[in-house]
Amino acid sequence: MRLLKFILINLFFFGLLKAPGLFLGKPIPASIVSMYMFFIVITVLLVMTITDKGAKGLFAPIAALVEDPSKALIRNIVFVIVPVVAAFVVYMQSNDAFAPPVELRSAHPAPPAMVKAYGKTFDLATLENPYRRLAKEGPVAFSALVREGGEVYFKNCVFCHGPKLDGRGHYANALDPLPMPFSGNDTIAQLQESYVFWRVVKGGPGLPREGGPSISSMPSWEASLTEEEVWKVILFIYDYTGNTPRSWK
Amino acid sequence: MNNFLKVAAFSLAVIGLYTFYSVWVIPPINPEAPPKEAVVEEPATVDELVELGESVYNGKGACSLCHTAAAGRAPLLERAAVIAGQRIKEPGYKGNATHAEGYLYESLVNPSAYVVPGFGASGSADKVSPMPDVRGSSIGLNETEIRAIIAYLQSISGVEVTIAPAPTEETKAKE
Amino acid sequence: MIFRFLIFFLLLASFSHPALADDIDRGKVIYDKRCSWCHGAEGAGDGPAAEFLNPPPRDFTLGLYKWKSTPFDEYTPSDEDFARMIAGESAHKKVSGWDGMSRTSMPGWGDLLSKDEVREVAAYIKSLAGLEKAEKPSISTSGKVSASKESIERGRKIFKDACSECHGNEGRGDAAKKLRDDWGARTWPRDLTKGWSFRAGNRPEDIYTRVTAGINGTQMPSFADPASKKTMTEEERWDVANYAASLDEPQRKPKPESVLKAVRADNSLPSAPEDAAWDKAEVSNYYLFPQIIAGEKAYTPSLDSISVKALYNDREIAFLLEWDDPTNSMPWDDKSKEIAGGELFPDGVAIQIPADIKGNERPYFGMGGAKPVIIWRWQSENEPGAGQSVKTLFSKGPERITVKEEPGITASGRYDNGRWRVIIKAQLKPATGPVIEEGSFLPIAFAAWDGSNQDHKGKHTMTGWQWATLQKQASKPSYIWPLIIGILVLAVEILWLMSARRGKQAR
Amino acid sequence: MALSNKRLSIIKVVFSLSFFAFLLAVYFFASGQPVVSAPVLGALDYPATHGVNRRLAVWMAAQMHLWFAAFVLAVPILVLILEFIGVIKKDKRYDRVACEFLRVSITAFSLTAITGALLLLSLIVFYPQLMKYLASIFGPTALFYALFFLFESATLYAYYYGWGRMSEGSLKWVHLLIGLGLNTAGTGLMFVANAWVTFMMTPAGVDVSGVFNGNLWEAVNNHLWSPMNLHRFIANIAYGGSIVGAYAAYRYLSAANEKERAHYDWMGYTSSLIAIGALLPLPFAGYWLTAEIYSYSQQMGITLMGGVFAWLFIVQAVLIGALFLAANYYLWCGFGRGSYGERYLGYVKYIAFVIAICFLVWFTPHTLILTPTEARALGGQYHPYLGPLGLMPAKNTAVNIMLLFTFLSFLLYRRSHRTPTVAWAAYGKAAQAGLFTAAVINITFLGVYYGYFTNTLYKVASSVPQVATTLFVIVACLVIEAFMHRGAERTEFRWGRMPGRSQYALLLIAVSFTWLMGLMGFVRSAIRQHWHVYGVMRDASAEAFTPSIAYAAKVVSIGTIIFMSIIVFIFWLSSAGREASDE
Repeated sequence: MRLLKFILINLFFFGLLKAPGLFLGKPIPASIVSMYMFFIVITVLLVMTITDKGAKGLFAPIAALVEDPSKALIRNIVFVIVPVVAAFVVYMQSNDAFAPPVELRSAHPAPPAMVKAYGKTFDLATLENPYRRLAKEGPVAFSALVREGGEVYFKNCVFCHGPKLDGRGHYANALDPLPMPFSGNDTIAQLQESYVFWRVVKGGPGLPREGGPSISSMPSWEASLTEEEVWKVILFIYDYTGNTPRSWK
Repeated sequence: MNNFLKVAAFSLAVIGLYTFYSVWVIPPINPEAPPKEAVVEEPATVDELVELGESVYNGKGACSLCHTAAAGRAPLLERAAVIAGQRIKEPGYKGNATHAEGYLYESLVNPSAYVVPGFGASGSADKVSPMPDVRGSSIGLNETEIRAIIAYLQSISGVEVTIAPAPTEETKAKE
Repeated sequence: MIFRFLIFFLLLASFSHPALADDIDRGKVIYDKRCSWCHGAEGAGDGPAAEFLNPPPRDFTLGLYKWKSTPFDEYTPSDEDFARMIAGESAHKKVSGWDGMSRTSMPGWGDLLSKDEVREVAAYIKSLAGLEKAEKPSISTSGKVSASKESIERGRKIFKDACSECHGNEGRGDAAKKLRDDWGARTWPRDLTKGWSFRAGNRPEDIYTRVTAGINGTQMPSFADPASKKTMTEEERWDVANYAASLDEPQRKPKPESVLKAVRADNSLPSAPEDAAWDKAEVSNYYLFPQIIAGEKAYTPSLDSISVKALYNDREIAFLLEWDDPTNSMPWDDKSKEIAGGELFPDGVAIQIPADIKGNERPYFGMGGAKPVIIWRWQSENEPGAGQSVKTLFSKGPERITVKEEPGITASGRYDNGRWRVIIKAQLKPATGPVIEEGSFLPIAFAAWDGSNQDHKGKHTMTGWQWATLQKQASKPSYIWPLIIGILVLAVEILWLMSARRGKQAR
Repeated sequence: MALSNKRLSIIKVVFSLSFFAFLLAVYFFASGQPVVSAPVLGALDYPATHGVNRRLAVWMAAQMHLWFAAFVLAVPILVLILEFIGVIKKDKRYDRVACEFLRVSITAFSLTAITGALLLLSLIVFYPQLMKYLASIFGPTALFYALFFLFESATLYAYYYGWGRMSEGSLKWVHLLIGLGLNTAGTGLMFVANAWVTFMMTPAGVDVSGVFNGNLWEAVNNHLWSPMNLHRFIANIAYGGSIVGAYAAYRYLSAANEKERAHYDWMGYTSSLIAIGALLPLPFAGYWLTAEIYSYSQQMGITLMGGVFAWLFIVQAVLIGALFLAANYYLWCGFGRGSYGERYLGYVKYIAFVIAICFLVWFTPHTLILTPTEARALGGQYHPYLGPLGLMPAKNTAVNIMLLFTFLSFLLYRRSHRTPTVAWAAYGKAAQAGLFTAAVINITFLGVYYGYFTNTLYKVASSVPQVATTLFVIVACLVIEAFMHRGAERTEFRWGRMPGRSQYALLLIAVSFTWLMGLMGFVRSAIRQHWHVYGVMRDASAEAFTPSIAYAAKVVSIGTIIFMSIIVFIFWLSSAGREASDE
């Protein structure tokens, strides 16, 4: 019966991991579920085999299956089913050919040390938003700059990143992956302004390999926005979403 | 022996699992390849030649490592193309260039032809230049890149760029 | 007694809050932060984004609202309508297809604004045109006629008389009429086969409401208006609503992650779109978005989705591209010119694939870059008798395109009742471009041009990279591995059994 | 056994002396080099390898050398500790084990020298320009290296062969002193070698083009030198402990009688305790190392933590999680050694639950692998529930709680054979429980608060107070425990009453540790990317690419198997040698 308990406990956790996908529409990725389950099964196994008694109780039914002559019939059935199931699983895996290749795109890949744009070279380690200091020094001028940044945003970015800055603009659902949201505290809130500057100026084509440059629809804005406009629009996206840029200081 | 086999099998299984995890479970990401020399298209205009020269000067040629005020190990080149015309007339000049452009070419492939006082290799009394031949293995510039550098030097010195984008018969004869 | 008190308090509560000055002031603060970017500081629909949006943002100063549930003779939308328009789906989950103003730049604000805030904003924008509370109640849908075959059949007839003039014979919005709304913007009649693109839902109830109320400021009239030449009875309106709802082709709704599966054809590949061979292939639908990145930008697209099927044999692959286009753009034709209302270009469609296929890597989706792409581009007739054309382009970016000679590529298209159906055939081993292999994944992208909407060259609509694959007929390796694993597991079992037996004997 | 013990020793001495001579030769070769700038290399500056992958060859040689070196440095440290404990506790068992190990260490010592020579040779053959450049700067340190080596060889032999003769009275203390000298020399050796390695990562004392400014100390004491020294020192102790534990586990499994079983059980316990004890401070040394990398070059830091190698830390999390799970399992099984163990068995499932949860949080990646359908359902790369778990504060919190609960397992284990009898025992336990609960709450609060509710600026700020909390609670509980168990009622520890399963936990620890060392060695080297000396001297060879994690994992696995096989061989050799001399 310990074997049954073992299976039930694992099934319980499996159900727990599947629940968000089934009921809330926010699935836990299959890759994560399998990783989690692997360690859950092992942990449960460890806990149940601390004592000899426990280990024996757990494995007794399996051992009996092999050793007890009276269970020969069940054994034969099980011994046929298991290889068939294993083969079937492998078959399903290898024939899963119509799932397009899994794509991995690190959302915040490592930036280059230097960025060349606007005929200058920017050192990303020391680059700062030239207008940021105005937040304290001249709040009136600052909010005017934010407003100007907003105009830049609503003339260039709103189509994809959306009027709510949530990455759900008018044309967003034609894009894959969906445009990056700025709301929430896990995108621009995690980044320095210099990083955002690099992303805006160089766009998808400027991403390093692990950033999946081909999986981004973000254009390079270097040709269509001035340096000042880029800085202003960065001010705006932080201001509108109530985020503050990350700083290393 | 039975125990030994069990232990070995267990250890191999553990190593196998880690390998499986790292190779097949986590996503395969290939790190960026080392920066390769881009296949440069033959420059068609003088401007493209100068542009190529600038990128070689700062990049592949590594000229800017030494020829800066900060490093102080080699003369500054802001007026190199202007000074070149005077250099060939100086007594210390051992090369055989007859005009400024030729002098610049010579400085790149045979730096010891003229050593700017104070910039010689240590112990050589300014007779030997510490600079390598740019065609050598350590830098390895080709003729187009050398001409691009000369064009770039001419452009920053403010003199007329006399190098033609593609090697003309004249320049070929000189070489 | 208690009930009376309750009602009294409820009444008191309801009288105490509508359109209070406080509400308007608070609404203005929210409006300035959230809405003014598109709708303008003064509500005149002239914010910084206004000129780039399609459809343009509403001008509140006129007080004219397109999507309301109140009758044609009631100027003001109901409070409910305002809440819906502003808050979107999150506040009205029951209304299908409603996420903000569906397929426009207006999002649903229900997640950012509370119900009170939505009410305050509504109060403010009403105040911009001096609107009071609507006097007439919303259109009742209680007289619903069920969508029976008969009703739909009746609806079809009514539709032909009253609606096809604009919406086209098949309801694809393709009748040749040039429409403008009261604000001067070009409008296209709704394509009724794309239920998912309806602004305010595509249930018969939603359509009934639309037919009954009309769309203010546009040529879509109220068919309940006795002054109209085309007045319909309530039943007729239900019939036509049922019919319109039945036109929906939900299977054509784009699913962004769908893989284009090319199916192996036994014989030669079909040259006509009606060919039954196409039935074997599954259709994949993709959203089209306008090119707004570089060069001349397409801010007012008229195409929004494309459906693709593919077949292949040993040598060739054939694509069937279908998309709804309200106009057949014939640059020499006067009628076409009149509808276009501007310079007129031929229609077109294109398929883009990478010039080299290397694993998952793809070039930049907009005409490539450092990594080049191959584009097969079809164009409709430019002059009568000139014939349709197809070209192979090799592109390293929008400004670095060369035309390649590629005899293996053929294409032909046909326009019928608002729908283009184009077949493009290409070699699997082309002279220029990648070798397309069975079983591997091919990155693919599409583009479409509506010449009547002044689409030409870089001004067009397109998709991002999608995946296509040549579906293998039967593959041997898929049986080998399961077999090996099965046998291995069996072997382990038998070994185990044997060792257990031996252990027992030893004991 | 064909080789007698004596002849083996002679071979070893000859090996060591020739290695010493080799080092001296390198020194003289190097000291003659003029000071030059780092050359800009072309593909032709690398000699042809005739099909040998130079990168792989040097990698393997270096990795083998590092494993052996770690083993050779670690075992004498362990031996010295054991001998010292034995002297203090007047327990001969420790002495016996210590001596047994030193024997193993002596064979490994010559193998370290051989792999070292192999590494040096392969570097000179395959990367002559790099070695020339390094030698021009570090030439003088080769002399130190040679001297340390000579001293270490001498003390090692004196230590080993003097074991029997110097076992009594004051001579024992002299013997201990020799052991201390041996370890000092060994550690010194490692420090010198670390200077070369760390210079390649964070060069100091040279200008942008690599011209050496003449200050050798500056080059040696570069950014990473001190943290690397500390990190490797601690890791060596843990590593040595784990290898010895695995050895004991194997002997336990194949023990012939109760006495032997008890002996190896005790040995496995003692050494794995040392290993786990050393493992606890290791993350903090790692923090320091990473912080220094960031402070030297943010670019390098981001490459390490956020870029291509982000997944490597997920693999690392899996490995360390496995280590902790195994260590806990070993402790839980150990409840059976004491007669009171039964009463704590019920708690195990809760501890296991917490540790598993922490573990899962720790290896939740920041970038999720999503199928396109999943990506659409989620609307991007971010996951509403898993997203926050991928961030640093969540992982810090998880690690600290995992440490605390591992400590709890240890505490319960200690109580499985004794019951406190002091009057205030109940209050003591309550105080411990209170401390523990407060610590968990505090750590969670810090993680959640700093991680998600403050300015991003302070995100990493939570780690220091969290660590402080953990350490404080561990120390405080141990102090209370010590006082509480004065004069406690004890039952005897029944060594040898462990299930065979538990021994596999020790094996897993050793294997995981070896593998982990290989992996971390890879990443340390890989973040230099295509540089020989970061930012100064570029690698222009055909093999200059940065290997992917998958590639590295395969190399590390093969390396681990080879190394483990050699180790097994050494153990066999030393036991065979002993049997021969016993006869």
